[in-house]
Amino acid sequence: MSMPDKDISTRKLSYLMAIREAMQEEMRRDKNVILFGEDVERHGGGFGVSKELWEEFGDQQVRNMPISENCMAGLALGAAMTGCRPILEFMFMDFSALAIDQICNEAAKIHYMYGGQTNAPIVYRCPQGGLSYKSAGAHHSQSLEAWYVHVPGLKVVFPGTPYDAKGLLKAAICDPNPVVFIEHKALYNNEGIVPEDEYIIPLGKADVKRTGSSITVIAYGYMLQFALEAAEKLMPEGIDVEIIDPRTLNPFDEECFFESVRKTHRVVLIQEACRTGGVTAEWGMRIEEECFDWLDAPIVRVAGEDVPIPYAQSLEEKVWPNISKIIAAIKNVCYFN
Amino acid sequence: MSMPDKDISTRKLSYLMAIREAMQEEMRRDKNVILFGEDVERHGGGFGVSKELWEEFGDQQVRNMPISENCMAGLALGAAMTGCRPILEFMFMDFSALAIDQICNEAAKIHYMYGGQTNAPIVYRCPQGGLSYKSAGAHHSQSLEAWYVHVPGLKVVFPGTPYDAKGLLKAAICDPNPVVFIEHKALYNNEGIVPEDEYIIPLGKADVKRTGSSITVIAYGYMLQFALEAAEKLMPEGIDVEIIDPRTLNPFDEECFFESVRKTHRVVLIQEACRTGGVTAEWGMRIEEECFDWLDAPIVRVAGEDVPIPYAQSLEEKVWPNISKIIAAIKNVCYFN
Amino acid sequence: MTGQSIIPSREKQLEMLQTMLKIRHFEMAAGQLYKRGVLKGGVHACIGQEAIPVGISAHLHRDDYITSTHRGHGHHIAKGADVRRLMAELMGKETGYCKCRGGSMHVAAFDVGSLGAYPIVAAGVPIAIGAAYSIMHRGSDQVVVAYFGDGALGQGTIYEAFNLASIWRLPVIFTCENNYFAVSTKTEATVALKDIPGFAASFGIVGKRVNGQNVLDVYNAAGEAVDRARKKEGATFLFFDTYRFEGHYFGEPEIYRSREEVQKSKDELDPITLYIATLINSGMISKQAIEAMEKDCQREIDEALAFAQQSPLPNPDEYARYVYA
Amino acid sequence: MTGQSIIPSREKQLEMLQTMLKIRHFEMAAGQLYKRGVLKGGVHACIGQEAIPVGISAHLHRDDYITSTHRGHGHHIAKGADVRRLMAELMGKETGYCKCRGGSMHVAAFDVGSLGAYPIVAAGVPIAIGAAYSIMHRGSDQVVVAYFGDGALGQGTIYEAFNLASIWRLPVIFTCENNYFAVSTKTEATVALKDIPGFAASFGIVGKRVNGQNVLDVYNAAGEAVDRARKKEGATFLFFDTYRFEGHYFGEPEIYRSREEVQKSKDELDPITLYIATLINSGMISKQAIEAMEKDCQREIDEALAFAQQSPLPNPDEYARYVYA
Ligand SMILES: Cc1ncc(C[n+]2csc(CCOP(=O)(O)OP(=O)(O)O)c2C)c(N)n1
Ligand SMILES: Cc1ncc(C[n+]2csc(CCOP(=O)(O)OP(=O)(O)O)c2C)c(N)n1
Ligand SMILES: [Mg+2]
Ligand SMILES: [Mg+2]
Repeated sequence: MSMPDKDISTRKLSYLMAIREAMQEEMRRDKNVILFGEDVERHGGGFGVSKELWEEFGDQQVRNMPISENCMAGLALGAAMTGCRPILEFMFMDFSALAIDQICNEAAKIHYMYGGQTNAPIVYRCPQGGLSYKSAGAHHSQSLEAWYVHVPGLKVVFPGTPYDAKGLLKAAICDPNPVVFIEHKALYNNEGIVPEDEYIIPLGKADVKRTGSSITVIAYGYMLQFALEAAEKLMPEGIDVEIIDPRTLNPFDEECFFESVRKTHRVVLIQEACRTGGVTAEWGMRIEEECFDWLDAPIVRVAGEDVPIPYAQSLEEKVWPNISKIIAAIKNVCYFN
Repeated sequence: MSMPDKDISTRKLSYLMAIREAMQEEMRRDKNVILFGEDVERHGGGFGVSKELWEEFGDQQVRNMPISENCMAGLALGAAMTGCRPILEFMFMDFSALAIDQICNEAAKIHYMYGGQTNAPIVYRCPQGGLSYKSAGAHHSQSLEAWYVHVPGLKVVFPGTPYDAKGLLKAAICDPNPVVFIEHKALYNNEGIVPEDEYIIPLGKADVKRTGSSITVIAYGYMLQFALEAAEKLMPEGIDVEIIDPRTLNPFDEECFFESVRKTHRVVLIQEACRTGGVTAEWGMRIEEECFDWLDAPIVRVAGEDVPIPYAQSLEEKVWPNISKIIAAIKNVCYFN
Repeated sequence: MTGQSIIPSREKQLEMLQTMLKIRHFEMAAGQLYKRGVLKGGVHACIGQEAIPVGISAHLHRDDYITSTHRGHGHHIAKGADVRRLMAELMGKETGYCKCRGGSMHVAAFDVGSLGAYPIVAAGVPIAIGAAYSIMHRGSDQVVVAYFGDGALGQGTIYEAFNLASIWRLPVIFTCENNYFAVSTKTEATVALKDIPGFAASFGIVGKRVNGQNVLDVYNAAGEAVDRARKKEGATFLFFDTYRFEGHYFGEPEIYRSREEVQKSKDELDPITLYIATLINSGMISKQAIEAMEKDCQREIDEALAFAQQSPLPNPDEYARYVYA
Repeated sequence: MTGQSIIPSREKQLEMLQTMLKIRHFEMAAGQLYKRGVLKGGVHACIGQEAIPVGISAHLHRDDYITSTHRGHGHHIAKGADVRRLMAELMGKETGYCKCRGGSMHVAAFDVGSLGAYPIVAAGVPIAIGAAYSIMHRGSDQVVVAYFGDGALGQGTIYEAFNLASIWRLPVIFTCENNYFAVSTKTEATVALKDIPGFAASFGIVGKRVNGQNVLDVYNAAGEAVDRARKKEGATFLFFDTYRFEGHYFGEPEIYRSREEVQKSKDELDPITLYIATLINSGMISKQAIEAMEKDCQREIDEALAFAQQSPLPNPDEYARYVYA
């Protein structure tokens, strides 16, 4: 499969359609790829992502589940160990909490625990996050990637563009390991170039979304949009931002981070999730450990506040990172000496 | 309640007995303090911690549960909102995964979600970890504090000594918030001074377990023992280690960290949990953000390897931090320039 | 009193009708707000299902507890919650029950015994068990009603709760509102449980399947169950057949059922229409009195809307208030 | 063939006895190793419960699946697992089934259809459902046996699995080994479910309570259930009454039952003693032949011990091998 050049293609697709197309291609290729989830059949799952797939693939490959998240995850594992390649949709990432035992204690560990006798090719599709997906409240807006990044044996992927969403999901479905595949709800309608030619994006590879010389900004998921906008706004000030999208959160492409930092000497990390214990802390520490001598300023994080997500929009807006918080952080770091 | 001086008292108690005594005192003081858990009655729970409590307090305050972790956590929440102060024992921390929805999505959030109408005074007692608790394998040896530290609304406590265990547990039981109280299985038999006079240790306060001038080592849980031993071994080399035990992991006492780092300029952080996404990353980043100009060397972490915990002792030993890894890290940091 | 049907007093009956109407008007007002873009997020109306919480709450005291779901407005209004503070909550105002940190899916009204709405399906049920435990512990004679939908029967935690309620004879009424759908999924396609009394009996509790569109049937079944709980004679599992007239949430496309099916249900199964007919037939109330009642309800909801509209937004700088108690 | 009892062939019967003996000797050897301090960690013996997996496995093909529990050695041996590799696993040797990364609580033998032991109570059950799903998907005629203990009936995920198995008519045999205790807790104190057939029927599956100490009863009940699964006629819930003669794990203090109770059970309920008596009474085997059989078993276990002892320890530098496939 050759890698088509997204800069040559002109086809635009939404993030949602890109995800659907990835599933569709893989389900056509392999009838053992089966989508399980609540309302995934005609309704297309929580957000319509799988619409039309049931019509094409039928019950054999698209299966409505009862509201039994833990059993669904266990079912996926049993099926995965015996020849299927399940994709699970959790209607909201928040509900994966009900299945975390099967995901983290079982699926993540079975290849190791059983000494390589088996493996678990499962993709857990997890729509998460808030922002332009408004007023969903404390149980439908969280960003929980950090839980899963802390579990050896799992891979964690989080695309920020339609192009990445498609290529990474195809890689995730083909991966022999369990993959937590995070989708940002507020990105579903975002459009971007997605070539018609088939391609995959290997897991574990970051992407430099913007090259720059002044500072390294690492951003993922919905935050990527903010970072790109902030970068444009900072150009006139002479701040030339390099933006790295790790895309895979575990294993993450630390070499790519280090290379950029050795060039820019300054770092801002952005996460939507609440600050304490988020994944950017890990990245920050890795950079600090490896690039201590190259750093001209403290590494600064822009992150969600340490609160449950409130319902009222006026409160909600205070909780998440936004462009002005990001600009302020970048400036602080750039003007530090 | 005045704070008795532990250096004057001579009574020795094991970590296990200190925990039991804390429960006992609080259960005597308030009959609404109720211990729930599997086999907590005559058997004393998974490790005998609550032995004799059922004999003293009866079914009213000590209750065997079915193996229903999620329901147990929900039960505790409903009881806590209506006048009880439940203590739950998860037989192993690993099984708290089954209840993480009730702990993190419900209990942690209800005070906020319901705008202060209610609160959840619950203590989740979670025996965790490995080390001298040998060959328990992938499902009975994990260190999962990072999951809970990432959840606003929860407090997370992890004592490393009998003295701290008693004082912190009493504070946790009296706290109006849900508290994840972690106990290290391999510490249960460790003895230490525990004064007979009643005392509590406020949550959120770190303790300088050893003062020193060369380097700040932050260590908690079982790792504290290793850090203290390493410090003794390094004295002859002229390395004078300051050891801080945060004791409460969320909220953590960052001021105490900063103060020490501004004095020593060098930092090693130690965690038993697997490295990626562990709590020391958060502490490292906070220090880096606040004390950048005071740091003379990169902050280095000593951590568990990113693997499920293997069964065979010969493999297990490779996975956890040990004294020689810690000594090596401290030397590296001290000799860095 | 098992099996015998009790006719509530006229006063009680009119009160029940009034509450059903109040819920209906509240939900319709919320629907309007949603259409006008004032409400964002998921708002799940209980239109068509009003008889259930009303028939149950007719037996409940103010200090009895309920746990509710994503479809919880009716549970709260029936329990006596202040519609002004409910409306303010939906509209994101500081005067809302939850100071607008909760919203429609997390309403709660601790002043009238609601321990809150839990939109994570079935999550409220073990919490209800905990409240029931605390009742036993305190030796009070309160009872707990745990509301959940048919879809919640997929969640294992429900069975964990049945088990505990049976073992400890907890004063709880498990209240399943079977509206035949979980979002787009026909419950019969994903939930195997059919014989409710048989199932409950195998767990050592009492189970009963009841017509949830007839508020008097609800009233009678709930009366027995509440009585049993109050006397500490154990838990009951009530399974009410009902129908939701709106989409799963306002704005939901409803591809899974025909307009005809919905219209037919509205025509034949509207618990309010049915009840009004019964009341008029039995001569308990006149058409005019009903119209007056409707006006009263409308006025109350209008007042609630006005209250909510005039209420202040929260202070954004207080976003971190109430994280810790 | 429901209800009719089938007498297995003499060959089958002797094979069953042999397997029961092999399990018993394996567990006794493990107990010795534990006493000598060779084994650390939790080792949960199934002594007293051997008839269950043996009577079931008599109907299973090599490619049928099982999911097992913390008390899983017997399940594996009955399914045909190599006792040498099992013993090596317990002893932390590289030749173990799981390359000693799993241990006693995580044994697995994929070569004979074991999908592994899941010591998180009930965690194996949804996994079994998944294997059953994949059988349906592939259109094979395999079946799945999901083993769990009575304590596992506290876990909601079990009911989620019953539900799915019923809805999708999955080829699974839910196998509860009721040894009346979960660690120190009498199951009757924490598990309400009593009427197994009634419960199962309310879920649309077949349930049966069976004497687990009589291998022929087990054999017959399992035969029907396996048959039902193989013909895609749905799931069965078999509830076997049994007794564990050892503590919950080796070294467990057993404060919750008297020595007399245990001794009485050993005297009256030993499935091997009982079966030997039956076989001798029916003239199928002589005492001498049994002694020879025991010797064979002992020899096999001794060989397994020797194999394990002589096997190399894992290379410590490979501790990170098998984290990712
Ligand atoms: C654990 C969990 N899984 C999925 C969802 C998404 N969801 C919200 S409501 C709902 C359907 C609930 O159906 P039912 O219990 O019958 O209640 P109804 O909406 O019909 O009142 C689902 C799947 C959720 N909120 N929680
Ligand atoms: C989810 C979970 N909770 C608690 C435990 C601790 N534990 C291990 S075995 C056991 C008792 C299991 O009883 P049962 O299912 O009857 O099996 P038995 O040991 O009697 O064979 C318990 C509570 C566990 N392993 N997993
Ligand atoms: Mg429903
Ligand atoms: Mg048992």
